[in-house]
Amino acid sequence: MLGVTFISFLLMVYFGPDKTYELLGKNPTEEQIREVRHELGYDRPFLVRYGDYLRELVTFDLGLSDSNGEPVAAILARTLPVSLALVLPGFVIGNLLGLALGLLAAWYRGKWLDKLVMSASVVGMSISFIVIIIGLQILLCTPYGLNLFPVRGWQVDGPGSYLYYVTVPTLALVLVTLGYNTRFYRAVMAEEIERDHIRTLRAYGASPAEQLFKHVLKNSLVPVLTRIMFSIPFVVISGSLLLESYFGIPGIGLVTFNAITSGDQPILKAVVGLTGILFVVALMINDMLYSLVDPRIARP
Amino acid sequence: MTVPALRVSGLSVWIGSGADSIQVVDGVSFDIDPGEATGLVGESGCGKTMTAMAILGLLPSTGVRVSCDHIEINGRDVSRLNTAQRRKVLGRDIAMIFQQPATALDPVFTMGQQISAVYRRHADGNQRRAHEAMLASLESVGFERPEEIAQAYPHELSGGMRQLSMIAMAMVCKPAVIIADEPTTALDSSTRALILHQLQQLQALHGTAMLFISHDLGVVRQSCRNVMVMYCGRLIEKTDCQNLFSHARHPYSAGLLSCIPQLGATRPGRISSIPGQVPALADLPSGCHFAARCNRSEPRCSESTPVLDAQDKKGVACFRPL
Amino acid sequence: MSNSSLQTKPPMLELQDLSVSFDRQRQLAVDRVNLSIQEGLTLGLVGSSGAGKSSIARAIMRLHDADSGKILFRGEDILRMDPREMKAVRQRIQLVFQDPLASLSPRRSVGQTLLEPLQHFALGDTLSRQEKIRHTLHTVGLDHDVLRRYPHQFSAGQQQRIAIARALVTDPDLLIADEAVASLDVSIQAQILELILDLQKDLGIALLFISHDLAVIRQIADEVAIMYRGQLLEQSSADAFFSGPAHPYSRALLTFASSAEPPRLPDGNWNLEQARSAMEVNASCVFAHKCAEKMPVCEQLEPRSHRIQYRDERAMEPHCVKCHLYDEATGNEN
Amino acid sequence: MLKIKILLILLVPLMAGGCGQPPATGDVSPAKIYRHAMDGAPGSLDPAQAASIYANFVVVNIYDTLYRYKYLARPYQLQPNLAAAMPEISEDGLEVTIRLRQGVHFINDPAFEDGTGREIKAHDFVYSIKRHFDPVTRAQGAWLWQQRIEGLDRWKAEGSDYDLEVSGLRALDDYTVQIRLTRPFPQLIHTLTQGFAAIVPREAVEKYGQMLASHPVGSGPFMLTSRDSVRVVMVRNPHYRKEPFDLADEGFDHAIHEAWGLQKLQGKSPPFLDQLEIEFINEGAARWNAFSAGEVDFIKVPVSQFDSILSRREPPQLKPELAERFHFEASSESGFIYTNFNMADERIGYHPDPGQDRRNQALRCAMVKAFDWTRSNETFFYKIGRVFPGVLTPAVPEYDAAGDTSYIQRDLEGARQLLAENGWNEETLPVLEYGFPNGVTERQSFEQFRNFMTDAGYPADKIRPLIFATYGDYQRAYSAGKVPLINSSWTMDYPDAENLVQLYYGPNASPGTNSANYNNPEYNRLYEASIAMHESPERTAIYRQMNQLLMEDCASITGISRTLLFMWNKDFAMKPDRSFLGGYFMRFVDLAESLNDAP
Amino acid sequence: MMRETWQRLKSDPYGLSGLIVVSVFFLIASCVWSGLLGQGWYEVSGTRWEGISAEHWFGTNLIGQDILQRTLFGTATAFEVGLTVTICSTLLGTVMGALSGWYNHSWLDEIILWLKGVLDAIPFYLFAAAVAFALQGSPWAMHVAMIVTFWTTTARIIRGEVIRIKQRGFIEAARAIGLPGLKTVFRHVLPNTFHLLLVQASIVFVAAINTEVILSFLGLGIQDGVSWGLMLAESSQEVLAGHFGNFLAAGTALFLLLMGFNLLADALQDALDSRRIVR
Repeated sequence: MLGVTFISFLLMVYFGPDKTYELLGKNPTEEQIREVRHELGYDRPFLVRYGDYLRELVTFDLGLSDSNGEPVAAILARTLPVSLALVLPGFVIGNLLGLALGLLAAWYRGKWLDKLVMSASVVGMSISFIVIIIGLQILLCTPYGLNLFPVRGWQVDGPGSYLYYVTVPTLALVLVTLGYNTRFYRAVMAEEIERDHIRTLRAYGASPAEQLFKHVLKNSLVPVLTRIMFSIPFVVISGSLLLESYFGIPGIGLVTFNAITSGDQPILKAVVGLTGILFVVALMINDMLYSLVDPRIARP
Repeated sequence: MTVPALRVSGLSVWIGSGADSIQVVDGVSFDIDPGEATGLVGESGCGKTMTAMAILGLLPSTGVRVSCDHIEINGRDVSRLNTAQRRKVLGRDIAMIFQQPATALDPVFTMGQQISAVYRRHADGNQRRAHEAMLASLESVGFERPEEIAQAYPHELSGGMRQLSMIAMAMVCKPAVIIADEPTTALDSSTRALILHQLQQLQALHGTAMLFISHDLGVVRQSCRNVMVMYCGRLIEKTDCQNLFSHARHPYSAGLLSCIPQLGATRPGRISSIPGQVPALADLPSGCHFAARCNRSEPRCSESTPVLDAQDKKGVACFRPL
Repeated sequence: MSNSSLQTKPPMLELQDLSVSFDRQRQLAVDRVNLSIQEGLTLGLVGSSGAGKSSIARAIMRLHDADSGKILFRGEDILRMDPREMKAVRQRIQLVFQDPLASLSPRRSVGQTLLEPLQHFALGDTLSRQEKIRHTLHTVGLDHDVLRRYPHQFSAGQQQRIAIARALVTDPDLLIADEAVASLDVSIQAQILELILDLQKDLGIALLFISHDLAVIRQIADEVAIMYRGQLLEQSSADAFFSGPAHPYSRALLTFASSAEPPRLPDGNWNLEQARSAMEVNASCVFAHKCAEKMPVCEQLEPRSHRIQYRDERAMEPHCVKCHLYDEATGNEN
Repeated sequence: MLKIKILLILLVPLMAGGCGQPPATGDVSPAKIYRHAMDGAPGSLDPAQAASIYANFVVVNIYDTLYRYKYLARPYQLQPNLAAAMPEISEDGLEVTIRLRQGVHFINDPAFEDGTGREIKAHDFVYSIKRHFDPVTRAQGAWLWQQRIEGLDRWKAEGSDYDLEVSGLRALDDYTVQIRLTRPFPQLIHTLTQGFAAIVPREAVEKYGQMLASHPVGSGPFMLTSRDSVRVVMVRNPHYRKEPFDLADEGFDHAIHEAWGLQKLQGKSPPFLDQLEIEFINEGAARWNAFSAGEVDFIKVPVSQFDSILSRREPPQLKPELAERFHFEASSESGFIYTNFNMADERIGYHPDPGQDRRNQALRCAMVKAFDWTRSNETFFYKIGRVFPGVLTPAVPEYDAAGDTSYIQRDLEGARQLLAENGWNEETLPVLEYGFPNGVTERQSFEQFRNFMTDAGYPADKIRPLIFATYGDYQRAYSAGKVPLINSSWTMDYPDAENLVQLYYGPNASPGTNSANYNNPEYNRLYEASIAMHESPERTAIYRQMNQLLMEDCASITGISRTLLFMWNKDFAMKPDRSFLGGYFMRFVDLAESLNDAP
Repeated sequence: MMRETWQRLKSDPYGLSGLIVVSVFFLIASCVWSGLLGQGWYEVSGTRWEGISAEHWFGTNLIGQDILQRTLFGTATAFEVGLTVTICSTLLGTVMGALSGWYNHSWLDEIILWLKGVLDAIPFYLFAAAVAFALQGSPWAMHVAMIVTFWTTTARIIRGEVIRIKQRGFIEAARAIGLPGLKTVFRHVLPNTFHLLLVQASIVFVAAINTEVILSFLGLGIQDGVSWGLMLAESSQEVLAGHFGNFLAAGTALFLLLMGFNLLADALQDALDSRRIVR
């Protein structure tokens, strides 16, 4: 955690973008430049700034955005729910569908169904996120395609409008993750299915459903949970970054994107800190889930 | 004449498909009577485990081909059953004990859960009765505190205890036949003795027929009355243990016996070994597979195949037996 | 061959009060063990898994640090050697492992595998190295056409021959075979045992043969040492041991090993549950919790290792037992 | 296989959701909602930081300024807004007295004593201007007044104590402001129309501090209700002062404005809308799609769409099927796009060695000749941008429509010849970096620029991109003189050519607006001479002379003024306006006649 | 060893087609590097948004550059980025993974693990942006960002494998003759990770190309030149106006190359599977 903040601080803040000139009026004097730099805190020593950053993170007093003067905490509070609402369906569907397909392919491994699913997942893996987003937009949101959904925006005031705005981003997210998820889950499941204790089950007449849903699934929960837990921080921030900047959705990704392109350091600092925290939390929850799922960890 | 508990006839297994397929089990036939323990002995790769897996129908459906005349359990042919029907047989009428109890048990369920699941699947869905049956079974294999074992996860038990639990699992439905595949190979000599002892007692108690697979003639001698010797996918000799040790008839059996180091007060002389190597399964010589290594072979040994009488308890597949 | 005649010579390898502990938990894997191996002879080290047999082998090769004690190779303490001296000793002592496939580097051909020790110890020049490899392969019964092939292309028996060839290529004085035949089928086991016996006869190397199988030990060893939970319980000449094992544990082991039918459980507490709970009991004799002939003193006092005196003609041979039964001071009921 | 997969996945949510419908908006609700699309997002909403067009746009609708421009009159004419009348200016032009309207209140806000907005007084204006000189404010508008208002700079130097009076900026009484200038500043009233000069209550600043930026407290026609990265929503200020709309006074022209339905506004008091939503859609294509899908009522049409909406170019005319549904206006921006040479860079600009200095000038002029304005106009502006020589854009009266256009004519031969004559060849030509902030269009501009230069024989690998992650970093780099070729654009702060010619005034060199670091004593002298002058033929002559100097020195490849096309839904009666930074008043936007009268 | 792999690869139709696709693209890239193809990527040779014609097979873009030329040049960019990132990150990952696996539980291992954890915890695009800021204007900023983040996966795989291999008998055998640690690692450990490295490298390659596209799209990518990501970024401004040239050309090329690599990676994984070799 300290490392995360340190490295990102070093790169992003100390060597990071300089907002001075964007905050200056026209024809500024040297004195005004100094004033702005001072106001932004650029003129303080590295360690002091880093210390301040840590203090801000710990006290959750994240300051105000350099761009629009809004409190960063308020920005986060406003945008995080949007991002969650945006990526959650895709994330859940992508993982569930991947899990289901992976299980299916693993059970029928070597058969045509497996080959079909795996080929499809290779195809899925080979399409760039960007291409998917643009392609889906053309297909679904424009007169060149079906023109069913909005090109951009996020004016959600009920389930109907939520579906209206969330469908295309969700599809994009599902499409881009499904290939990878299916593959991963298939590999995990296939390995699990080949384990000796599944053979034992078969030798004792357990039905495929019992084998798969009781034993294979429970045994593979550890890698599955790990993957899911650790992808959360990234889906929320990295995944939403592209989606939101492309679909103009006011979530944390767009805010981050704008912060990157305008050099809004307080926001960048907060986002990095936030993912660091998310990561650590994911780590902790993960460990907790492990011990719930795997008795070898709970009762060594 | 009693109906044999397990009757296998004409069992063959091929790995691979088409012209490249390799025959790993070649026309294996035998009977095991109720209460009888029969050892299946052979070196690694000779097809012992394949035979067991084929009997249970556990071989994968792709890449492996199985054919047999029939496999009867208590006179009922199970080889033609569909998957669902076969599931009912597995664990209830015929159960298997595996070589590696550490991996053969599901690490995330307690022993109790795993054993009672078998009971509930086959005998009685009632949770309480299954629990009782499970405890009884654990007790019957010699655990003094079965509740403790029932609540333990496999990793919390020692290797011997896991194998005993596995035996308890096999016995919980009191099947007619048990197939034990190298059940003691990974264990200490003391644990091995204990497990063989328990296995024998249980078998005697319930009148269970047992197919005991091992590469160790000593172990087979300790736990079985009859023995079958396998070489390159074929049964080459069937006899009772006493007889084999005192008077092995197939040259391979004899060679195998002579390889076993002997204990004794005086240091034994040179051990003898069988010359040559086991041929690769992909590249078996015609006729008797052992002919090339046999010091008694004659031309007809590599031309035609000596056969073993299918369902007899004793016999030898050799033109010039000892 | 009379063992007694060699008795006066100093041993080739001698362990003095050697203790080795596992990495993490400071539990002793080897507990104050004294052993010696004579030039040209075979010591069979017996014990169940976890008895500390392999730890001794690893400690000798300095693959694992010893806690205390000495390992004297021809009088020099291996544990106190600098790297240069150690390199010289390593050339003289070679190891053969249990799993032949695992002990051969899968991506290196047989030729490369055999060449490596020669290169490492800078033995001979390029030409003589090839000659040496060819010769060694011949010794273990392999043709030199195997040189370009890779380990997985061989059968288990051949792999073990390659592993032995690798050990022999430096002309060692001591070969440590750690369960070298345990994973092999009996027929192959017999071949390898035969090979080892022949080699020993032809090359006159000493052998530390580690095994859990008493029958194999009977076949190959001149002397026998029995280990249990890190301690050496009994050591004697093979003939003396097999005609009259002294320690209760040794006797139990022999009972297990005999292929009598039906399987017979020796006297003593061999119940698995007991064994598990007994791990925590801190008896003074490591074997006390299973011992059929346990006496009150066994729980209180650690037995000394001492010589048994026989009345018969083999009285001159040393036969050491670590058991109160044979200790006149403590176990005088017998 | 892919198809099947896509289909499958498509079907699931479609069936589950029964297909989403656009959310019901405006037309069923009785409230008058107008949705405006903007091509960028404002940063801070603090008037002192309203430096961008976007921020200014929002700020002037939330706050009040003393003056504004007439809604309809073009060219622009000033009009009192919060001021009661046009200012009284002394003979020497140094003393400006402004009277404020009485009875105008701030909106209700907890910042005020009892939560209700108090009346705006003259000292509020004084305070608001002073704020720009308080470093804590991070103001961006101070440059408009610094060195110009008597005592203000000293006030800052002395620590920005609001209780200290500034001699040049005083409230004579509650409704009278007096400004004393250090030198004549004819553009002063223009500056007072800008968001920078909006009136901010001291209570709110003290209560909210920097958070005023997201929590504006003004007296304008609208009040902010919400904002995020993609939109702001404002509602009508119910207490907005009554000020009936006077068609004639605002410059109504039947010929143009009648078709837009503006005559209906006569006599009514703005604001007319209940709710004002502004969407920020940077992406031109997305903006257009949102507009054509009816998600917004107004857009600045992206250039990529010009093709598909216009039936002719000169003058631009909407295709008939669109004209049925939308109003349309084409106007030329007052600012322009240009590429400066960094004259402080010895590779390309001034050089101590007179010979090299001359050769550098020849190189610049050759590059100017190599630049193909026609092509650039065609590529990026659909050929309807207005190319002009120098710095005087077509939007200002000083522009000489009949002037010499050779400066903007491509002359490849001439360029090559100039290069050859001055000893420039593939070896001797310097490596030049062309700076731009990250962006697709910026990159395309660069690649086109490089092509123009290679056409004249400049080696492609000697013109290199210098890309900056943020605009601020780009500004920092060229302000530090690290970029020899500076691609830039200028938006006028107020419609007076002074705002253009100051771009090349020597003392305004980096980090000032003179990013070319052009420093011609003659030019400087002319500028200083014109400083006190109002728009007049004399001043025009001087400006044209300055323009000529600039072209002779080839300090910049310039320039083009974009033609902005606005389209809006016929449901609304309005007049679009966005040619310079100051002022765009949404208060006059109303539903069209037909809709308004519907029950 | 290699021959067996090649045999297996040859008999796998998917793998073979993957290899062919990748080879064709590599050939194109080589031609671009040697100046035979795609040299006109920056030239304005047409008018804006020309359709498909004999002169411009894929049409032209906004400023009239030939999209085919740019697609071809983009191939070279993809390989340039892919190869640089793959080679550097694989080397770095191998060294770090080998060190931390070999000196398992040592402080070195701890430091490397910590570093990996830290790098994994920073969202990638933010990290890339940060590197872009820190290396302001450097054409290598994107490469550095990718290398610095991608090595962790390789290192994790190698570390696990090294720890696993370390317990194998032949390492013990090497140590028993006193072979020095580094020599053992290079001679006995790393060759046995080769199959994993090859597969991982192809996966990194795919990730690198994919990421280049996204970073270029976000504007954090390559500086001078053209890449498929830049073309897609351009296309994002055009497709809604009905100009699909850039999108189709870059999207298809990208898809084909990634597909080829994915198929190849799969086939390699099968062909190099050590379990199958042992069997």
